Amino acid sequence: MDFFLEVLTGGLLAGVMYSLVAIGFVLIYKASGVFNFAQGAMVLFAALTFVSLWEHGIPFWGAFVMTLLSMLALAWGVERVVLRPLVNRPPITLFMATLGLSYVIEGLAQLLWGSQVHGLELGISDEPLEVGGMLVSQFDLFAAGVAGVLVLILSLLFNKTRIGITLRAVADDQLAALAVGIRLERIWMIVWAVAGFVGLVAGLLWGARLGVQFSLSLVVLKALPVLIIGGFTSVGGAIVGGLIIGASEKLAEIYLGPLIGGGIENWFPYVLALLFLLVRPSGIFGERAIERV
Amino acid sequence: MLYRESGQFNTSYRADQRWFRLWQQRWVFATWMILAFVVVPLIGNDYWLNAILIPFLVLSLAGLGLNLLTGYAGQISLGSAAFMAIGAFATYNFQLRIEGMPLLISLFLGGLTAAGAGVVFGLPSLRIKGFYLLVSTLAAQFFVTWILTQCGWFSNYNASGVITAPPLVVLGQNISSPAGRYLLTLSVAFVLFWLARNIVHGELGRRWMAVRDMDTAAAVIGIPILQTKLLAFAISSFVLGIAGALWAFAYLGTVEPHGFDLSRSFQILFIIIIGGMGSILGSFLGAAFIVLLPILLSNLSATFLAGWVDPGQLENLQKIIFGALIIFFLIKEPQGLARLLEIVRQRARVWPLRF
Amino acid sequence: MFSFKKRAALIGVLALGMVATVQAANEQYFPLQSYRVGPYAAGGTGFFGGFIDYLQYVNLKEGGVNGVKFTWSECETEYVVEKGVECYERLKKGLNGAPAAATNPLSVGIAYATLERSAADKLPLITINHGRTDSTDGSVFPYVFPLQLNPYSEVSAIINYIGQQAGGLDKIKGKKIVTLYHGSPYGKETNPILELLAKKYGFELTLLEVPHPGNEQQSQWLNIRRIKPDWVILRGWGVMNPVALKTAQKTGFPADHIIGNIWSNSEEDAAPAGAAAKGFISITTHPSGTNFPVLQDIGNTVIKAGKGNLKDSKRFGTVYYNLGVVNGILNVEAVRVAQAKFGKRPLTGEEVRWGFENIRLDDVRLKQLGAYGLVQPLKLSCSDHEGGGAVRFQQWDGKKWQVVSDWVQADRKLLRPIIEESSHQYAKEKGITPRDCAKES
Amino acid sequence: MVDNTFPHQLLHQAATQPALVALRHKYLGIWHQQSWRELSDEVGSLARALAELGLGQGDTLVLLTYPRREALLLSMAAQWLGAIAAPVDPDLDKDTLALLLSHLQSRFVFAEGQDQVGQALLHGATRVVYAEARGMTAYSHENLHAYIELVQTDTKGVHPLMAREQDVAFALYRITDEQQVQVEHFRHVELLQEGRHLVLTERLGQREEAFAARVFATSGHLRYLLSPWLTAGFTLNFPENIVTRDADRRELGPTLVVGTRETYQRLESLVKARLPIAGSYVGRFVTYALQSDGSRFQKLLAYWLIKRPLKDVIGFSHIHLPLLIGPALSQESLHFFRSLGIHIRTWDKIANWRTLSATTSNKLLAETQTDSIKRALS
Amino acid sequence: MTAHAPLLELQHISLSFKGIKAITDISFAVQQGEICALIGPNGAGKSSLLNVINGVYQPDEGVISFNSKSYSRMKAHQAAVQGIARTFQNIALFKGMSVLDNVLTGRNLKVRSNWLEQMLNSGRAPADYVSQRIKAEEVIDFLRINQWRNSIVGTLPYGLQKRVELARALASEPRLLLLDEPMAGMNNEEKAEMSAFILDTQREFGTTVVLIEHDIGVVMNLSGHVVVLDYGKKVGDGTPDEVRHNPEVIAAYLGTKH
Repeated sequence: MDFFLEVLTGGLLAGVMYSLVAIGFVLIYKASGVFNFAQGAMVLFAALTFVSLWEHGIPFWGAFVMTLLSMLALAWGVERVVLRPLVNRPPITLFMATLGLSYVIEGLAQLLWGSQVHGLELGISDEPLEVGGMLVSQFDLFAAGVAGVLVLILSLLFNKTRIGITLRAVADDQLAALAVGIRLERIWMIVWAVAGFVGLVAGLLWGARLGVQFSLSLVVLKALPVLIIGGFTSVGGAIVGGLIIGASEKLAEIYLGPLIGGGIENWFPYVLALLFLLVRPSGIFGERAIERV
Repeated sequence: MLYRESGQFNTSYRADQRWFRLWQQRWVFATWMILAFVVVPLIGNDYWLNAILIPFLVLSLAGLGLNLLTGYAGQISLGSAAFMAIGAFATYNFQLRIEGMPLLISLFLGGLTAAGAGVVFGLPSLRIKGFYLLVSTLAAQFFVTWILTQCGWFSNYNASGVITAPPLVVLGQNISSPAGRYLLTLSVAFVLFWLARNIVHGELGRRWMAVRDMDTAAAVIGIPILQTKLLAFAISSFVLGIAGALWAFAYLGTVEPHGFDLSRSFQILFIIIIGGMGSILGSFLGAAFIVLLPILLSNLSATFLAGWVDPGQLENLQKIIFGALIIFFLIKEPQGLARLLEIVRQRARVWPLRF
Repeated sequence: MFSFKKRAALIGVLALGMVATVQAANEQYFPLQSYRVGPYAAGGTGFFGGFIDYLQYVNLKEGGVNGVKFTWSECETEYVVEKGVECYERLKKGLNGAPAAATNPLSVGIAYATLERSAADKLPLITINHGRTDSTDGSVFPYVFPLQLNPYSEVSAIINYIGQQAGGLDKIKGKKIVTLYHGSPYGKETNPILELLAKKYGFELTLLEVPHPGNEQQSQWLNIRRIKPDWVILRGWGVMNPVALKTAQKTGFPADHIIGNIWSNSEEDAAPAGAAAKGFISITTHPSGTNFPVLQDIGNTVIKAGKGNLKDSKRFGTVYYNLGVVNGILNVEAVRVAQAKFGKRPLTGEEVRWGFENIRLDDVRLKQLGAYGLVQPLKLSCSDHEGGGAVRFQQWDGKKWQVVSDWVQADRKLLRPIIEESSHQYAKEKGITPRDCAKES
Repeated sequence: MVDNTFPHQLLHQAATQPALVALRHKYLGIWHQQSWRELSDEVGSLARALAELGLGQGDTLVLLTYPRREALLLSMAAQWLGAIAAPVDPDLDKDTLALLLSHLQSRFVFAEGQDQVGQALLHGATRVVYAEARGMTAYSHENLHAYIELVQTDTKGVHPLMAREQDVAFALYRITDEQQVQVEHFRHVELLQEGRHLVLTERLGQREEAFAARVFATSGHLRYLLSPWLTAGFTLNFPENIVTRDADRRELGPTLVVGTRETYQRLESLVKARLPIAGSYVGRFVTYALQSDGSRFQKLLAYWLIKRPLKDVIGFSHIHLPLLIGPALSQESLHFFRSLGIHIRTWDKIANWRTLSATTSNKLLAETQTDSIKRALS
Repeated sequence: MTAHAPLLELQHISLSFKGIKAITDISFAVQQGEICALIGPNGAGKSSLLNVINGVYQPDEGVISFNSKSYSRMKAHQAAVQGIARTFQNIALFKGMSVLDNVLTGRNLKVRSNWLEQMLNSGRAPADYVSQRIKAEEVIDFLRINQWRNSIVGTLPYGLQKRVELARALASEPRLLLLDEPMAGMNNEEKAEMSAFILDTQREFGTTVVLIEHDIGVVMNLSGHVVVLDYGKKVGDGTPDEVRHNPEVIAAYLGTKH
C-alpha cells in the first residue's frame, strides 16, 4: 500500500513541475487571449541563458537578474513584432504565430549559446528523504515550495496591486479595457515579461532535473493537458490540473502500463484531457463559453 | 497581361465548371504536366529525383490532406503525421500479408485504414471546437506512434520496429529506380489533386467552407454538421495515409514510427500556412517552399560562405528564418503564397489599369 | 509563372555549386552526414570533431596515405532521417573529382534508410558500435560494417561482465536484471537477445521502455524500486541518460549498479546528472583520456596548430571524440590496405570495401599506429564485418571516466547463428543471393 | 431583289444561313444563343399571336422597355404585320413619359416589368404584353399577356407577311422643351438602304460579333446596327444588363461595337480614371508609351506592354469596326483612342424631326399611313 | 383570414437563460402567405423568439406547430428541412466564399447527388449541378446581385451583404421566411428597395414572412399582421390599425410605468 502512496506523492510532485510551465500559459492567455505555444521555447531560452552566464563566472543572482532582463527584452520584442500587428486576428492565427515564434526562440537560443548539454546544480541535494516508509525526493519538495511561493506572488500581484487589476480587466474584455484608456501594448508587454519570469523559474527547476538542453522545450507538450483540465484562464486551475495529470500519469504507467506494454506516458495525459473535455468542453475552472448567434 | 482573354465565354454551365476558363491556362497546365511526366524522368539525376522532387510531391500531397481538413473545413489538427504513419504501416501490412496484392490496391486500402482512424479521432470535433480540438489530434499523434512501436505485428515482428519497402512492382514493371518511384508518386499525386479539386468545387467543398466560416449559420440552413466534419476528417486522413505510404515506400525506403513524430505534423501545418490555407495550389507552393529553402540555404552556404559559417550554426539560422517567415506570412498575408500569386494574377489581368 | 522562375534560378545555383573546379585532385573524399544541432548535438560534435581531426592529422603528418590526401565536406542532418538521405544523395558523387570512400552517418535511422542505396551505389556504410546486428554477416550485407561491436555483442558482453562481478556466469542464476531502453529501433534492437540470455543463464529479466525523448522517467524508476533488481542495464541515448541517473538517485537506486551501454558512456551523458552520476558504470570500446601516442600526436600537430575541429577544446580526449578518432583510424587503415592491393591512387567505394574486409589489426600493428589499448585487436573478413566484439568497462568518478576492467569478450559463438538466421531472412525478403564467403577470403 | 423590309430580310437570312448564330445574350450567368432559323420561327409565331390580338396594318406597338431581346423580336413581329414599332425609354422622367404615352394613346404596349405595365394601363393601353412576371399577380387584368404565352401558341401555319418596303418600320418620339411632341419616322427601305451602304463601305461579313448595350436608343442604332445586322447576317450580342456591359464586352471580345458619343466618352473617362497615376514610375512609362512618336523599339515595347493588354481589358482586342453613331467625338478623345490603335469611325445622319401639335398626332399618323397605302397602290 | 389551419402557431412559449426570463407565455399564429411583423422596444425578446421558431434555442415550455405538425423540441436542422429559412441580425454569411457559392449553399437540402458522384463528376452530379445553378441564378437575378456573382462576400458593402443573405434564404425555396431586422442600418432608398423585394417574394413565391423591424413606417405598409412584444410578453396582436390604437402598445412605446 505504501508503494501506491509513494507513487502518488511522486506523481503529485511531478505534476507541480508541469503546472509551473502551465502557469506561464495561463498568464498570457488571460491577458491577451493568445495560446502561447512558445512558452516551452522561452523556458529553454531562459535556462540556457542563465546556465551559460553562470558558467562564464557570473554569480548566481547576477546571472538570474541578467537573464530576467533578457526575458524582458524578449517580451518587448515579441509584443512589438508579433502581437501588435496581429491584434484582432482569430485565436488560431495567433496560435500559429506562437508556433513560428517557438522556432525563432529555439534557433536563437542555440545560435547564441551553442547546443552543448549543461549540467545545472542548484545546490539542492537530491538524496530522497525517508518519510513514513516512503522515499520522497528533496528536489521535488523544493520545487513544490517554489511553485507555492510563485502562486502566492502571482495572486498577490493580480489581486492587490494596480497592475494586477488592469491585467484582470484586459483579460475580461480587451475592448472595454481600451475604452477605459488602458494602454494595451504596455499590459501585454508586462504579461509576457511575467510569463518570461515564470518561464525562467520553470527553466531552472526543469534544467536542474534534466540538464539544460534542447529537449527542455518539449516540456510544453506536458503543459497542454494540464491547461485543458484546469482551464485556460485560472492560475489555481493550472495547479490543480498539474496535480491531476502528474498523479494520473504515474499511476497509469505503473499499474496500467505493464498490462499494455509500458511507455504510455506520452499519450495518456491527452486521452485523459480528452475525456474531461467531452464532459466539460471548457475545463473545470474555465468559464463556459456561451455560443452567441 | 501576358495573354488575351477576351473572346472566350461560356455557353453552358458545364463549361463554367471547368478548372481553367482560358485556353492559354489549359495550355500552361498541359505543358507543366508534360514537363513533369515526360521530361523530368528523362533528364532528372538521382539527387534531384530522390532528394528534392519525390519529397516535394509527397509533402504537397500531405499538405493537400491537411488543407482539406484545416484550410477548407476549419478543423485545426496537429495529428497529420499520425495518419501518415497509419497509412504507411497499413499499406506495408496489406502488401506483406496478402500474397500478390498489387501495390496500388494496398496503397488504396492503406488510405482507407487511415481514413477510418481519422473518423475515430474526428468524433470529438463534434462536441469541442477550436483549440480544444488540438488535444484530440495530439492524442492521436502520440497514441498512434506508441501503438505502432508497441505491437510487433504491425512491423512484422521486426526487432527494431522498422518497416522496409517491398520491391515496388506496378503492372508487372519493377519501378524501384528513382525515376520509377518518382512517376509512381507523381501519378498518385495527380489523381488525388484532381479528385480533391472536384470535391472542393462541389457541394461538399461548399459545406466544409460553410462549417469553417460560421458553423451555427451552417446548421441553421440545414447542413448536417456531424456528417460534414467526419467526411472532412475521413477524406483528409485518406490523402494523408497515402502520402505517408509514399513517404515510406517511394521516398525513404524504410521508416520507423518516430519518422512520423510531432515535428512532422508541425512541418505539414507550416506547409499550408505558408502555402495558403483553403487553396489547392497552396499545398504545392508551401511544400515547394519547405523542401527547397533548406536545401537552397545549405547549398548557398556550402558554395559561398563555406569557410566561416559551420553547418550547425546554419541549421539554427534556418530555424530562425522558418519561424520568422511563419510570423511574416501570418501578418502580411494570412492566406499565404497562393493569395500572393492570386493578387499578382488579378493585377496582371487588368494591367495596365489599376483596378 | 512564379514557381517556374524560382526553379530555374535554383538549378543555376546548384549547377554552379556542383561544377566548381573539376581538376583531377589526387584526393580521397569522405562525405560527412554530421549533426551539430538538435537533441543529439553533443554526440555529433564530439564524434565528427575526432574523425576530422584524425584525417587532418594524417594529412599533416604523413601527407595522406601514400601521397593521397584526404578531403571531406559536412552536410547537416540534425539526426533526422530524410535530411540524412538528402545529404547522402548530394555527397555520394564525391567532391571536385575526389571519389567518396565510405559514409559514416553515426545514426541508426539514417543507416537503415541508406542501407539499400549504399549497396546499389557500391559505397561502404560504416556504423561503428551500432547499426543492424545482422549486417555483421558480410555475405548478405557486403557494404555495411558495424565495426568493433554490434548491439548483440554489446549486451552479451554486459551479461558476461555481470557474471564476472558475481564470480562466474553460473552464479547469476536467479538474479534480477532490468533493462531500461529508449523507445526507438536502436533501443528495442537487443530485447530478443536479452530474453535469450535470460533463458540461458536463468536470471530474471524485466524490460522497461522509456518513451522518446525520455524527459520524464519517474514511473519507470518507481517500478525499478518495486522490483529491487541487482543490476540495471541502461540502453539510453541523448537526454534520457542524465535524467535516468538523476531519477535513480531520486528513487534511491545506487548508481554503481547501473551499467550504461555504448551510447550511454560519454561525459555528456554523466556530467549533467552531477552528483547523481558518481559510481555509474558503462561499457566502452575505447577508453577516454589522451595518454595514447596517437592522441598526443593529434594534440601537438592539429590542436596546438589551431586546426582542431572542436569549438570547445575541453572536449579533446572525451569518449565521443576518441570514438571519432578510432573511426578515423579504421577508415584510414582500410584505405591503406586497399591501396596496397589496388594501387596508390584515390579508390572507389568497391575497392575501399575490400580494404575494410581485410583489416588485420593485431597488437604490433596497433603499436605502430600508436593506438595500442585505444583500439581492440580487430580481424575482419568477408563473413565477419564486426571483427572485435570485446568491450572494456569504465566508471564515472564524478569528473572523468576511469577504466575498471580489461577486454571482456562477447559470447560470439552463441550469437552467430541468430545473426545468420536474421540476415538470411532479410536476403529472402529482398531477393539477395548471399556471397559465398569461403572462396572470397 | 428580295422585298426590301426588315421581316423579309429576317426570312432571307433564316433561309440562307439558318444555323448561324443570330442573337446571343448573357442571362443567368451564361450566354444563350439563338440561330437565324429559331429567330425567324419565334418572330413568326409572335406575329401570329399579335395578329390574333388585333394588331393590324398601321397600328403602333409602343415598346416601353430597357434594352431587351424580347423588345427587338416584338418590333419585327409588329413590322411583319405592317404595324409601327415605337420604342420609348422608361427612364424618361415621370411627367414627360405620361405626356408622351397619353399623346400616343396606343392600344398595343409591350411593358417590360411591373412599373411599366402600371404606366401603360394608365394611358389607355388595352393590349399589354409583359416580360418580367414579377408582381404581375397584383394586376389581375384580363388583357395582360405574358411574352412566353405569345411565343408558345401552337404553330397553326405562318401568318402572311404584310410588311411593305414603304411602311414605317420605326417611330421615335421625343418631347421638346415647349412640351411639343416630335416624331421621326423610318421606312424599311431607307433603313435597309443605309444599312447596305454601311455593310459595303465597312466590308461587314456574316462572322461579325456586334455588341451594343442599347438597341433602340437613337435613330443611328436603327440605321447602323439593326439594318446592317439583318442585311449582313452577323451576330448581335446583348450584355446581361446595363451595369455589367464592360465585363460582358471583355468576355465577348466583339468585332463590331456600336455606341453613341456618350458611350465612347464614358469608356475614355473610365480608362483614364484607372490608368496609373501620372506621377508614378508606371504612370510616366504609360504616358511615354501612349505618345505616337518614338523609335521602332519604343513602339514595339509600347504595343506589347501597354496597348495590347489595354485593348484586351476594355474588350477591343478583336475589334474590326468601332462604330460611333450620331454626333462625332471631340478631336482630343479621337486622338486618345487612336493612340490605343482604335480608329473610331463616325456615321451620322441629320435627323428630320417633325413636330406634331398635341392634338394632331393621331390624325398625322393615320395620314402617313394613308399616303403610304396610296403610294403602294399607285 | 381564411379559416384553414395557420402555417405557424406558437402556444405558451417561454424561454429563460439561467433565471433571466427572455420570453414569458407568448402564443400567436401566422397564416399561410401572410407578412407578420414582430415589433417592440430593444430587449423585448424578439430575436430570441425568432431563434425559438427556427430551433436555435429550445423553449422551456410551450409547443410550436408548423405546417400542422407540433414540436416541443425543434432542432435547427429539423426546422431547415421543414422549410424554415432565416436571416440574422448581424449578418451570418460565409465570408470566405463567393456570392454564388453562398446562394448555392443555401440550396444544400435540395442537392440530390452525393459527394462521390460530384468528385467523379458522374452519375447524377452534372445534371444536378445545372438545375441547382439555374435555381440559384434565378434568385440572384431576382435580387439583382448578378454583377457581384463571383466576388467574395467578405469584400461587399453592408447593404449588399444583407441582400445576399436574403438571396441565400430564398434559394432554399422556404415556406416560412424569418427576417431579423432586414433593413437595419439602411438608408431610405435601400429600405424601399428591400421592402419591394420582400413584397415580391411574398407575392411571387407565396412565402409566409415573419420579420422583426423597428421602422414603424415600413412595418405598417409592409405587413398585414403585427405582434407587439414588451419585456418578453405579448402586448398586441392584430392588423396594423388595431395595434396602433391598442393602449398597451402605446404605453409600451411611450414608456409609461407599468
